[in-house]
Amino acid sequence: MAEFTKLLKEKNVTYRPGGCGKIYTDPDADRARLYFRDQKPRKMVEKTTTVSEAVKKLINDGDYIGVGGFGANRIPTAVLHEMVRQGKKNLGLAGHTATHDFQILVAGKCIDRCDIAYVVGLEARGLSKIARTAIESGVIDTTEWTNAALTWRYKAAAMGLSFMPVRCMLGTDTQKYSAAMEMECPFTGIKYLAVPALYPDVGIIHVHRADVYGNCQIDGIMVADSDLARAAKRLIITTERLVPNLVIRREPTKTVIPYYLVDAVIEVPFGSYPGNMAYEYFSDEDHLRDWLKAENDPEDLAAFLQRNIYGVKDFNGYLDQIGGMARLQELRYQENMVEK
Amino acid sequence: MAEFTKLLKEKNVTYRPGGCGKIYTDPDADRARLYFRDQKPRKMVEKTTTVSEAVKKLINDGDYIGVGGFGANRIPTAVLHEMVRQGKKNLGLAGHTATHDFQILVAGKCIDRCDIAYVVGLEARGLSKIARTAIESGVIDTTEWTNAALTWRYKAAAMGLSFMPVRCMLGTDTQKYSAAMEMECPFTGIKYLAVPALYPDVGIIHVHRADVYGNCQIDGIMVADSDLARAAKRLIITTERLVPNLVIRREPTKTVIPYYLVDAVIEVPFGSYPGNMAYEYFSDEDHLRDWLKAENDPEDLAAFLQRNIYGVKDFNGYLDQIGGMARLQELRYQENMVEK
Amino acid sequence: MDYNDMELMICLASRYLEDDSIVVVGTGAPCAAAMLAQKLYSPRLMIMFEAGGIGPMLPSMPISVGDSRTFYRALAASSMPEIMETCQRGLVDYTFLGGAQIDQYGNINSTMIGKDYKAPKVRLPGSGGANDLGSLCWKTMMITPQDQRRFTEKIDFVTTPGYLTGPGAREEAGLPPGSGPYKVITNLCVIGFDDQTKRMKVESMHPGITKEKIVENTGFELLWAENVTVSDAPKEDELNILRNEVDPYRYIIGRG
Amino acid sequence: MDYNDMELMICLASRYLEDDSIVVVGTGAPCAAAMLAQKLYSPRLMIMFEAGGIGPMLPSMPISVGDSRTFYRALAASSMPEIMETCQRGLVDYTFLGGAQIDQYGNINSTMIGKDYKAPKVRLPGSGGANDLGSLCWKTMMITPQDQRRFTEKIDFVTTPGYLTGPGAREEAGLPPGSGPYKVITNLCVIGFDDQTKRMKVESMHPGITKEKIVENTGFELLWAENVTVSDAPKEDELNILRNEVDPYRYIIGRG
Repeated sequence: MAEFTKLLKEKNVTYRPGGCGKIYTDPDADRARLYFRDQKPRKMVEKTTTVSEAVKKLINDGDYIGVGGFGANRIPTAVLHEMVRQGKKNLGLAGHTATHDFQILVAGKCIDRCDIAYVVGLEARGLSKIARTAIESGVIDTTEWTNAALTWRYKAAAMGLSFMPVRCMLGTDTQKYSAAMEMECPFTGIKYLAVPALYPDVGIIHVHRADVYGNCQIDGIMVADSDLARAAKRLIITTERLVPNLVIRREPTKTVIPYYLVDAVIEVPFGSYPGNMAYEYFSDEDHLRDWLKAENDPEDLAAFLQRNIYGVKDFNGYLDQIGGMARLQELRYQENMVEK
Repeated sequence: MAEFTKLLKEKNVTYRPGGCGKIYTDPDADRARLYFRDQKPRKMVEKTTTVSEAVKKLINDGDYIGVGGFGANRIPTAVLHEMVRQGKKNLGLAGHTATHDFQILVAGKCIDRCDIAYVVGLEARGLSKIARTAIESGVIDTTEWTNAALTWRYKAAAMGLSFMPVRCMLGTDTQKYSAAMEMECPFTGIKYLAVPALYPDVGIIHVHRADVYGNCQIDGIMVADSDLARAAKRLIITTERLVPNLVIRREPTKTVIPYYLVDAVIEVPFGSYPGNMAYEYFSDEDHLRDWLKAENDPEDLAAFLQRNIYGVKDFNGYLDQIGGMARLQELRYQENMVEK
Repeated sequence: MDYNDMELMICLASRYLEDDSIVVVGTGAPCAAAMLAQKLYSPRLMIMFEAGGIGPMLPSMPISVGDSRTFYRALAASSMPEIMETCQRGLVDYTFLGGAQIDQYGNINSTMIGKDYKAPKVRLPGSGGANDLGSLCWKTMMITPQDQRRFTEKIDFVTTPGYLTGPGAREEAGLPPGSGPYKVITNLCVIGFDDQTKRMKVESMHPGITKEKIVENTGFELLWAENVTVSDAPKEDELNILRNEVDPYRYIIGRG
Repeated sequence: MDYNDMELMICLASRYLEDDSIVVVGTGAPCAAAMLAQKLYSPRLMIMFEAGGIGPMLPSMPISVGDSRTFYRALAASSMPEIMETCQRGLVDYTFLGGAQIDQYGNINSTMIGKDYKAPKVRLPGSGGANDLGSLCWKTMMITPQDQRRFTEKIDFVTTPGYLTGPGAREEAGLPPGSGPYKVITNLCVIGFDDQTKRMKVESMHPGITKEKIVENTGFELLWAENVTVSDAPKEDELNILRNEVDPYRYIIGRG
């Protein structure tokens, strides 16, 4: 017993900058508390709106954005396209495996800074030329992190803290270009990197079901969305289906995002297209390949974006454009492994 | 942007003991890693056994115990009774709202130290005389914490860390008699208490359903059990029902405890009795009142314990003793609000 | 209409919980006050319980803050860390606490009576989540009978922080700025806290209660508001709903 | 039976994943190797994906470590923090990484080619979870083609830690003791790491590959095991299962 109590002793230590990167968002937990006290909606009232209204009202040029899902899985495509249509500018982004979402925002020239872990590749699908160029040319300012570091930065914020100790990045150039601080454990002396809490201005998450107040349930992996929803100052939810409040109350264990975290909720069927939505539809690999191919020629890309984003009124217009329900049904068959 | 990057600067700080309490368990994350590497079962094999075998093999005198659930809700009563029958001694306990569970272990004189947040009361039911006496007389050594501090100590361990910064206890006698360290945020300078990671020797949790490998699902509130299951060096699961592995795989989103955290799993129907089990049966308030009453007279208590614990072979014997299925069905009616 | 002290305190407390706010409550009087507020004044009052229940349709008074009633048809059945982190993040407006002793700065003792921690005269239930809620929620309310023993100059153990030693002390200790004690509702009066000194200040005396009675039941010097009013007695509809819907078995109000 | 480099590397890698161990894999060759191991050698190999999938019944090769195949009939569909914390807690035995450059200590570059971070010649995908897995899992394996460009004395950017600058360097940096690079499987040979120097040590050369060929395809000095053996060529059943069950559409092996 004594052995461990001995760990309680006064120590003088030095906190040292562990990297030369930038901190794009305010990690201060007290300022975040005041924001949450004064700005977070406590009223359990209807928050349904349209994607264009939500983007107009809740996303400002210069904001720092956190996008839910994982690259091309359960992403809020409708909101991302609308941000491009509305020409949002100078946005910051949390890039823990942001793939197609990053690609969309880069195509719209919306981003000028990024906390970066994985953004220029689309995993097995290959690399995005425009994403690479944007970073190689310095158009987008970057600070290095890892997927774990970014998810733990969200968690620090979700817990109401200003930092989190982590054991990744240590000793590497990833650390050197991060904005972490070197510290040690007050009890054991174990070396840690302290990563700053990440409170995005806006979080955008696509879910399986939500009620009109914004109580949300997600089926399958959460990725980092439980923490992102809590860390974000403003939160936009798109949902495959709006359901009655009693459907949420029937299985409260499944609720990952309670209404008081949510500022706007919009029903967007197939809202993760061309991304995968677990149990609903698989990713449209042909469409993602076409997009990557179009990036090889500026004119092809311009035409592709005109056809799929600028030239359509809204997300349903996009779905019509890519083949409508016939195509979407094929993707549902793929997801559910129905042989046709 | 610059404003926040300025937070990255070298600082000399002093870590100070924030309390005079004891640290009963090793917070060292590296030693915990080695234990988990070498001792945690990776084999997905049948782990079903009996309560008495599990208690014999996995709980040693002197061990530090973490109990799942919340006082008299979803508690692993069968294991607690068996610990008393086998006369386990000199155990440590994590006391975040431990009520009837604490009462059982005190009645069996099993505990000699306790990280204490809430243990002598049974909430609205009143106070346990023997629990009070055990602490007032000094039979049980205590260190002060709060429910949040203890749940965050579990979380630190569950995350593989050796400490967690917290904003509770500050400035109080609760802090003064804790074993926290005073520290500050490397970025913002916000004052925190660092609480040591809590890795119990044994965790004991009662769940709604588990398969024979130990994959577990819980319906309703998790309390601190998701973190406790990950923090515990050894983990004993009792479950209302053993279900086929495919039942778990049908809804993987519901799995809170994967098999590789589990050392033993036992089906114990009504295993939380006399505690409440959400969606299954309500707490037996009459029985809990009888127990509290019996504590007023040593002979009454001895007789009560003889009748309900020492005098019965196992948990099913206890259930027969308290009125069998007839009584249990009444409690199910209460839980499901069926008027009879 | 006649009423006892407990009914009086619950009715008065219920009036302070504004609609569209979030409150974390324990069992007993606080829960009764929140349920009464929800049924009468603040239909969208959002009730949380520290074990994880969020926004239940409470069918009856919970016996435990972790029993199944606390998440019956709830918006979410979460966890203890989730609730505590929601408090730490600054989303919880109110909490309700009780205690054995309280001082002029609203510091609360629910841990022990006596001078020696290692050999307490009486060991009390302890903090549980009280210290966390009193540290992290924005406004802390207390419901407690008032007498010399409870309202004392020096409490034996500071379990939960009020304003500690006075102005600036919470911030100095590292507690979140802007949080702290809000109201103390007793069987004699409603007490607030003075902005300058952070000391208890009587705002209203209950019907039939005199200043003298309050003074002789308080172990320290109280401040008095410019114009101390008389508390509105429990209204008939408050008492009816409290007795017939909130606590029909008189678990709580039976103790009054 | 004929085979290409990719098939060779996947078959060899699959033999190193012992049964009843836990591995976190990415998409591509690592996932193919894990699936092959599960079907042939280690039926109870526990596969995790960094986005949250735990123990799925993989119906086919995932396209993303977060797509629905990664938690199809899984034991648990969890979260990214859950997987990363399981690694940090010390429960994950193996991980599999790739990269554009690797040095003699097993440090990996998957971030950029060039000398100036602010103006990279080529920006690569980045760490993603690679740095986390290489820092926190016990044994890191790499699958990579071998040539002078990839196997270089000085890599442009240390994305993921190998043994950093040599013996004791990981511990000195604060990385968990006992973790680090384990095997590097290339199209030419199987490489381990020397206990004393922590430098790459060739353990077996693939059929038909000469020491000279390996040397001329390596940009630094390799150590050689006492008795360098010849790697067992891919077996017929390995290739059949890989081609017919694991990667029928030749997504991965098509690149070989």
